[in-house]
Amino acid sequence: MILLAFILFPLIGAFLAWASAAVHTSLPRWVALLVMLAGLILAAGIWIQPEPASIAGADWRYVYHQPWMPRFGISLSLAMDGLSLLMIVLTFFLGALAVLVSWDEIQDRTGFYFFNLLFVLGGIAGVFLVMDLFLFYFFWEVMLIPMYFLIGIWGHGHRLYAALKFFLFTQAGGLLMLLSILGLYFVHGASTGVYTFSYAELLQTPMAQGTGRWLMLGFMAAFLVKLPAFPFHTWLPDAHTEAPTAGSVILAGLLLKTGAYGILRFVLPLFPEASHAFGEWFMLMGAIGILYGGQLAYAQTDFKRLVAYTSVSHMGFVLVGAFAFNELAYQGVVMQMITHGISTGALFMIAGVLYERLHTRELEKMGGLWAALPGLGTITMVFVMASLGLPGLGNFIAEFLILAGSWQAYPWIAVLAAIGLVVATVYSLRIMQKVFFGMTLREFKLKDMSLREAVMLLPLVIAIIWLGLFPQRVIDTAAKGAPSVAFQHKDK
Amino acid sequence: MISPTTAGLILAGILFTLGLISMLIRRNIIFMLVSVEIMLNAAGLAFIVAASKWGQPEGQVMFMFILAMAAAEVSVGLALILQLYHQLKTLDSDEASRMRG
Amino acid sequence: MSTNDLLALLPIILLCGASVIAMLLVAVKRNHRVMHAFTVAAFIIALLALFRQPDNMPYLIAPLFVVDKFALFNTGLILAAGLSVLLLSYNYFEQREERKEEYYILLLLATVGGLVLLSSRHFISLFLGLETMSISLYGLIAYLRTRERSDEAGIKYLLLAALSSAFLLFGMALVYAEAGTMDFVGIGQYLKGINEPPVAVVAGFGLMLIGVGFKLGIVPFHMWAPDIYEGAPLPVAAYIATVSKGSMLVLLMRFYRDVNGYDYTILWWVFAIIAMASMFVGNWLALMQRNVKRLLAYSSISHMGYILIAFLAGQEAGQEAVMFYLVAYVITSIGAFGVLALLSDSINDAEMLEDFTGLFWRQPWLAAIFTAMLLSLAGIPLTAGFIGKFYVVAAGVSSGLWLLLALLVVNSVIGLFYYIRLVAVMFQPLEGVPVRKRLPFFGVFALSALMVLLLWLGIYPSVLIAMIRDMMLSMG
Amino acid sequence: MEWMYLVPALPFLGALLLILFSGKTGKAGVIAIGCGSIGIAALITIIAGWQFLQSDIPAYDQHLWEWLRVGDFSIGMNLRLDALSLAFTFVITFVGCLIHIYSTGYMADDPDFARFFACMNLFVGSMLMLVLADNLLLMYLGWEGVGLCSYLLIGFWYKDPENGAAARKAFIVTRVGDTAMAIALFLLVQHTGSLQLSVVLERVQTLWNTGDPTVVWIAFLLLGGAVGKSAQLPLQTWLPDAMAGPTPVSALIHAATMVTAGVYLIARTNIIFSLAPAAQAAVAITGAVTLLLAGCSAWVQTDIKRVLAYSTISQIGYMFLALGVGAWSAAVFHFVTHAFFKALLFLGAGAVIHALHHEQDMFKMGGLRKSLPGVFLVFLIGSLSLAAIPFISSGWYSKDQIIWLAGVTERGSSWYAWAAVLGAFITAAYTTRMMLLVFFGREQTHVHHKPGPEMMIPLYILAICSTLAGFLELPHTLGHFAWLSEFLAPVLPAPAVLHADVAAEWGLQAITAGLAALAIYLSWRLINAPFPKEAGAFLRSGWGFDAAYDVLFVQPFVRVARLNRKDIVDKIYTGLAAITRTFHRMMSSTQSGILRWYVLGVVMGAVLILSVIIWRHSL
Repeated sequence: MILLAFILFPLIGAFLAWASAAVHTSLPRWVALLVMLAGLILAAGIWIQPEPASIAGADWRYVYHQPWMPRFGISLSLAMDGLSLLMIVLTFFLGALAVLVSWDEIQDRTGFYFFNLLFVLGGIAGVFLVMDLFLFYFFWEVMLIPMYFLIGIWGHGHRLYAALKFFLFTQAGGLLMLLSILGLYFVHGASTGVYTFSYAELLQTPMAQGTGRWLMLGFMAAFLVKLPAFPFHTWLPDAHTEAPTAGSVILAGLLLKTGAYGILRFVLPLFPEASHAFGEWFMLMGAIGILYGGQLAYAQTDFKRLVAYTSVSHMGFVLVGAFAFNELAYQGVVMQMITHGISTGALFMIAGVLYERLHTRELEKMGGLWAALPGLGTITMVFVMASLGLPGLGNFIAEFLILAGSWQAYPWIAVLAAIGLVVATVYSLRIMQKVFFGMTLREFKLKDMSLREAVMLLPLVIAIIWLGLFPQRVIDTAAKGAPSVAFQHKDK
Repeated sequence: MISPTTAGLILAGILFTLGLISMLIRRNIIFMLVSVEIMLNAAGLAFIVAASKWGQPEGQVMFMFILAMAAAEVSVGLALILQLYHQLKTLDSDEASRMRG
Repeated sequence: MSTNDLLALLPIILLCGASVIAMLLVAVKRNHRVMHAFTVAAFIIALLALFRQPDNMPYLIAPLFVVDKFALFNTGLILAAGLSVLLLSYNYFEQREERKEEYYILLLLATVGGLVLLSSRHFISLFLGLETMSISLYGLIAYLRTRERSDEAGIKYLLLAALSSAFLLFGMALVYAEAGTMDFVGIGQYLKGINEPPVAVVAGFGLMLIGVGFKLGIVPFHMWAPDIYEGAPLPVAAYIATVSKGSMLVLLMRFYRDVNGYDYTILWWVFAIIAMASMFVGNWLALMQRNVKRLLAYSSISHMGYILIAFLAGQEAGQEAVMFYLVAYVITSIGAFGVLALLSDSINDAEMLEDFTGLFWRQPWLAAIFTAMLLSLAGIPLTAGFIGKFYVVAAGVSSGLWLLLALLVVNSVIGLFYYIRLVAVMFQPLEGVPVRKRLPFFGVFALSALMVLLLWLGIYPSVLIAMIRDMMLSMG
Repeated sequence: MEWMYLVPALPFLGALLLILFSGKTGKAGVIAIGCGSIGIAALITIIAGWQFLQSDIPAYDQHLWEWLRVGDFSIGMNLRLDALSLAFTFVITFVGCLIHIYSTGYMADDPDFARFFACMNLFVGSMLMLVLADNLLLMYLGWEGVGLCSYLLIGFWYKDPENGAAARKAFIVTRVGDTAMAIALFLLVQHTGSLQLSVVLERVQTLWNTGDPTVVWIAFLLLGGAVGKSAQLPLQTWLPDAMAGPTPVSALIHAATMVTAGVYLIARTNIIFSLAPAAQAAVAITGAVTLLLAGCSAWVQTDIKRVLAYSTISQIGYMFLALGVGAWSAAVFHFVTHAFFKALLFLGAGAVIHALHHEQDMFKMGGLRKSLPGVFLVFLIGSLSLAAIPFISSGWYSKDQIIWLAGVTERGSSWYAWAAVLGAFITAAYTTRMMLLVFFGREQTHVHHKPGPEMMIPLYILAICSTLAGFLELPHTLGHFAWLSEFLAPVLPAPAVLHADVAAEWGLQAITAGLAALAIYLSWRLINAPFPKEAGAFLRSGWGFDAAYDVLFVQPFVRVARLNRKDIVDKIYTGLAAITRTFHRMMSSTQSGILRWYVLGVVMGAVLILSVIIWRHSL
């Protein structure tokens, strides 16, 4: 029941927010903020309290089950383990911040805006909780429409193009996944006689090698697009760049994570054989993504676009780690999902803050801002360092674990990925240089961070440092949710 | 030596094809209407032939219906053509192509 | 004819009677409101009549009709569709034509034709139903005499429909010549009797397919669709898109099952090719289309393609999928056309993309409904269209039509493009203060009902699914 | 000793406070926090060191908290105080403290006073983490941390893009080395399943026997990290540019402490290197070559700080040479003395530059021995050490030990020794040149204000230290006294000397001294002698490494970036879209609206279907 709350809070809140706009235009944001905080407190509460005895053999902390479409064996079944718990916490944490981000940025049609914002978050929460493949696809698609509106209505210049591109890419991947889900459904039904979409049931589906591989590729199609992995990443720069700040934060911080989550939760456990078979190729794909994304990030002159490409590069690590099949890498991936969410989200917020002051995202038009904005500069420095993987910050833990793990699987790929660290240094430092250091083009008279901006940025700073110095809490939580297959060292 | 049924069907087929061709080559709407009628009657003929083969009444019944339907069609059609002529001042079907793309 | 026979055919008989009375009403006094009310009443009564049915299903009325759950369900569907079209029509015609009354008579007659098709099991009844519907459609399409596009559409439809029915008839004749019987089951038995069907029969089927395909508006018999949709009054367009296509599809299913057409790989392939062609051609044509009416026409072509995939999947899953998709499609199409109808003013219809700019900020509720309809057409969750597409894909996967499904995926992505583009237009911020125009109660009510239905089916389809299943199982 | 965690903690705390209250606290507050934290840290170090010397434990471990544990792989936030780390910690805190005090004068009129001290504290903290870490991952943390601070401080005057470029160069070049080091860590994790130094070093011996390829790889990769940080070939290019930072920074980071991190790393992991002869030889050769090349470059510089920078590279080359021949403690010894006299030289140079209003070109100086006698005195002491003048300079004791051991240890060779001797000659030469140009000859730029006490006192202290530090170790020729090596013995094994021959050592020392004297004489005579231009330019540019790297790595990357700014991959998708649109155009042309055309469509369909059916049927 408590799990249902995580999905219903945002959804109901969405309608409340919309309705409340009729009363007063500034009411929706309060509604949204309250909803998000409530969810955050609930999630944090679950996290803090000691782990309950695992339910039904598996390591589920909570489960909820309710039949929905018996004809297809579809049921509204939710479950939460360490992994999903972490993701839920992240969702509501970033969600609350996203609301704060939009506080002043969004002035028109606030009601509908926050409706969409909360709806996306509800969909994401659903994706992280559902244990029924049909339902998973359902939420997977539900996220898209409101996200489309967020980008398409409140975005910048080429918003329609970006939103459409985002939508088409994800939809294409999603439909392929749908084919695979159904394929799995019928394969399972044919072999066992039980037609169901239940994750637990489908786990032990006996299937021919070829079938398994094709189905796995279908799933991967969706997740690779969402991740996004090279060469399916081209929707991301446009979407991230054109979206309003909150949109970028949610895209980078949460939507991309659904792809990673999908790989960990579904692809690896459902198709161990296929995952092992293709593992090396996906890792290679990830490594290429790391380098390619880095190169493009360096080439950009638009702040948000640059950060967008860094996401491509960072999510490459996820792909590398997910298919390394050992606990180090797995923990690294979980860590990367969280830390990337925080650090990139923060960078987008910073971009937003700068945009509110300078009304440009062009790096060439910035420079020498440190004199004007030392506070913001310091915070930016923290996250720039995080994105280049400076020890002591969360991202380092993630990248170290992933690389150490993947080294044991395929050293040469790990080396490629490690080169990514150098590239990361190159483009990350470029941000600092272009924005805060160097010549001041015109003497900016800007006020440093306002209280609201400090309130939305400092938690992120604290979080990233906390993750860098005390990651153990997260690692312990995630350990239970780890798919056992993720630990099988491949016998070479 | 082909059976009378087959022969009849072939005749119907020829009629049908003639109607079809004339419908393709005629631009005057009225003539197109006429050629459709020919095709319908060809179909009717085919029914008659079939019915006579089996010695059943259904074929003839069907033919009746076809005639009735053809009549109705012609009446409605002519009315419409009249309307169209008022607007286009021509019966050239190719002129009636204001909706495209 | 026994009372049971009459009971079984009650809906048809009622509508026939209604049409006669309607003529008399017109003769007595022209009054749009009365006329409308009367027709609505007639439809409602016909719907109610569905519940007074003989118990021994399927009920055979030799040789022309059979009334079974399948027929009943679709009768209900068609009547409901007709009813909602009616509700949308009143305002539309009120502000246009001076002689509105005959419209209702024609609508009644067309519906009668459709109902006949649904329960016909014989070439003759098939032909009768088809022609009754077509001929009244000529009138309906060309109803707005003052608009030249209207009668251009009418004449086009007339000639092409006649052409197609000529093909259909010739095909029937060929089959009859070989089989010696005109009722479906008989033909089926005849085909069972002989191991290899003679070329004439298969060719006959092929020719009949042309007639059917024309009504369904599938490639390559689709070309009329956009022009007719554009030229016809909006309610009529909705009617063609749903009632005529729906009844024809039902007939096709019944016929195909009775003659167990799934045994003929040739026909299967013909249908498969047609399905692929319809999907692609429909979507490609719609891609950059700026006229919403035409866009909907093209999209309906591609949707027929999707339905055909389910149809080809065969088995019970396939049949169920077709039925469910049909229901979803009917709701969605009427909804979409309905929105257009409500937005149209007395001079011209709201059909160009520009007419929808910033609609969401002018008419939020209408825009929301239209968005829901479009998303349903695109197959996005929370709408019936999603479940429908899911059902189709499921059917396809279960019988392993991977190629067709792959194409379906490609096409739904293409389709998404133009649906979303339309949505985007509606949400464009518009400059200046929006001018709100009053909306007729009935229309809004009907549309809202449709949307509720759409969402309900999208979120909790189990009821409908169960119904369809039970119906299909009863057919065996 | 239980307060040990405060040693790194205090500087971090100071840095944190300075960042949080940047600008709120006045200059006095900044000084109090900045110097205070370091000072206390230094005190604690001395106390801890004293206790450590009293107790006879080999090492004192302090467990703070568990950093991360995945499965059976676990890393703790643990500090380890042993002889080696104590030596480094002492130097870092002590010299660091002095330099902080000096900076209060040097940076007095800089608007970003607070930021400067924040970064300096951050640096000291990270450096202490580096040396106190008991596991390689924590060391890596410090390792990267100092890199960050070096970046921040080189680019401290951010307004000038030049400085920014230099800072980025420093960070990126060292990052290349760090990546190699990281890979070494992965290898260790894979094979030893741990990164805790004690565990690793102990397992390494059981895992591999000498010369095993894996361990050689590890050693080489570690070396990669070391050369990056310590600015040895081939990654030395960043250090000269790093002089863009304020002079105290150069003194602390780029002379005394950070750049010797590589030395520390190799000394720490000496067991691994002694298992990998090839790698150790590489270390020695790197050192030898570097000290020669850098020496030559130093010889022709015009900027006083660049002279010192190149000389630093060259001196660290000596340390590497020592490590390479297994003379671990000798390397550390040279590190200590070098820390003192090079810091002294830099600060002295800083005083000069400060006095001459940020003039760094030596040819614009001259005759300063009268105007700045104090500075001249300390600078002279420093130079004597650098030039390794026998008996009276600490530099001589440490460097001579290296030269001697380079020849006689089992891993050593006479080539190394001769290279070192030659290096000594060059060193003496460029030191003298620098002295002459700066302090002798006629005055060219007027001194506009003399350094205050807060700058001079640290100089004096350092001067004393850089004289006395030499007596920690006396060569065999002077009644062999080896306090430092014995102190370090538990961590660093004594060099395996093959043929200890006092006579030979005398001879070598004589030669070295003679060459030094000769160098001084020559440079004094030839100070104004013309020098071949191209050669000069070539050497001045550091043997053209920068140009080479620019062509090999930088340009290609930048070119690719410029070419592929708009993500070519995207072309695939836009292409697909274009194709679809073409189909749309083709299709919509069929919808001509002409009736007969539609009829034709139907007919075509009919023909198609029929022909298909009949064809298939006839088969």
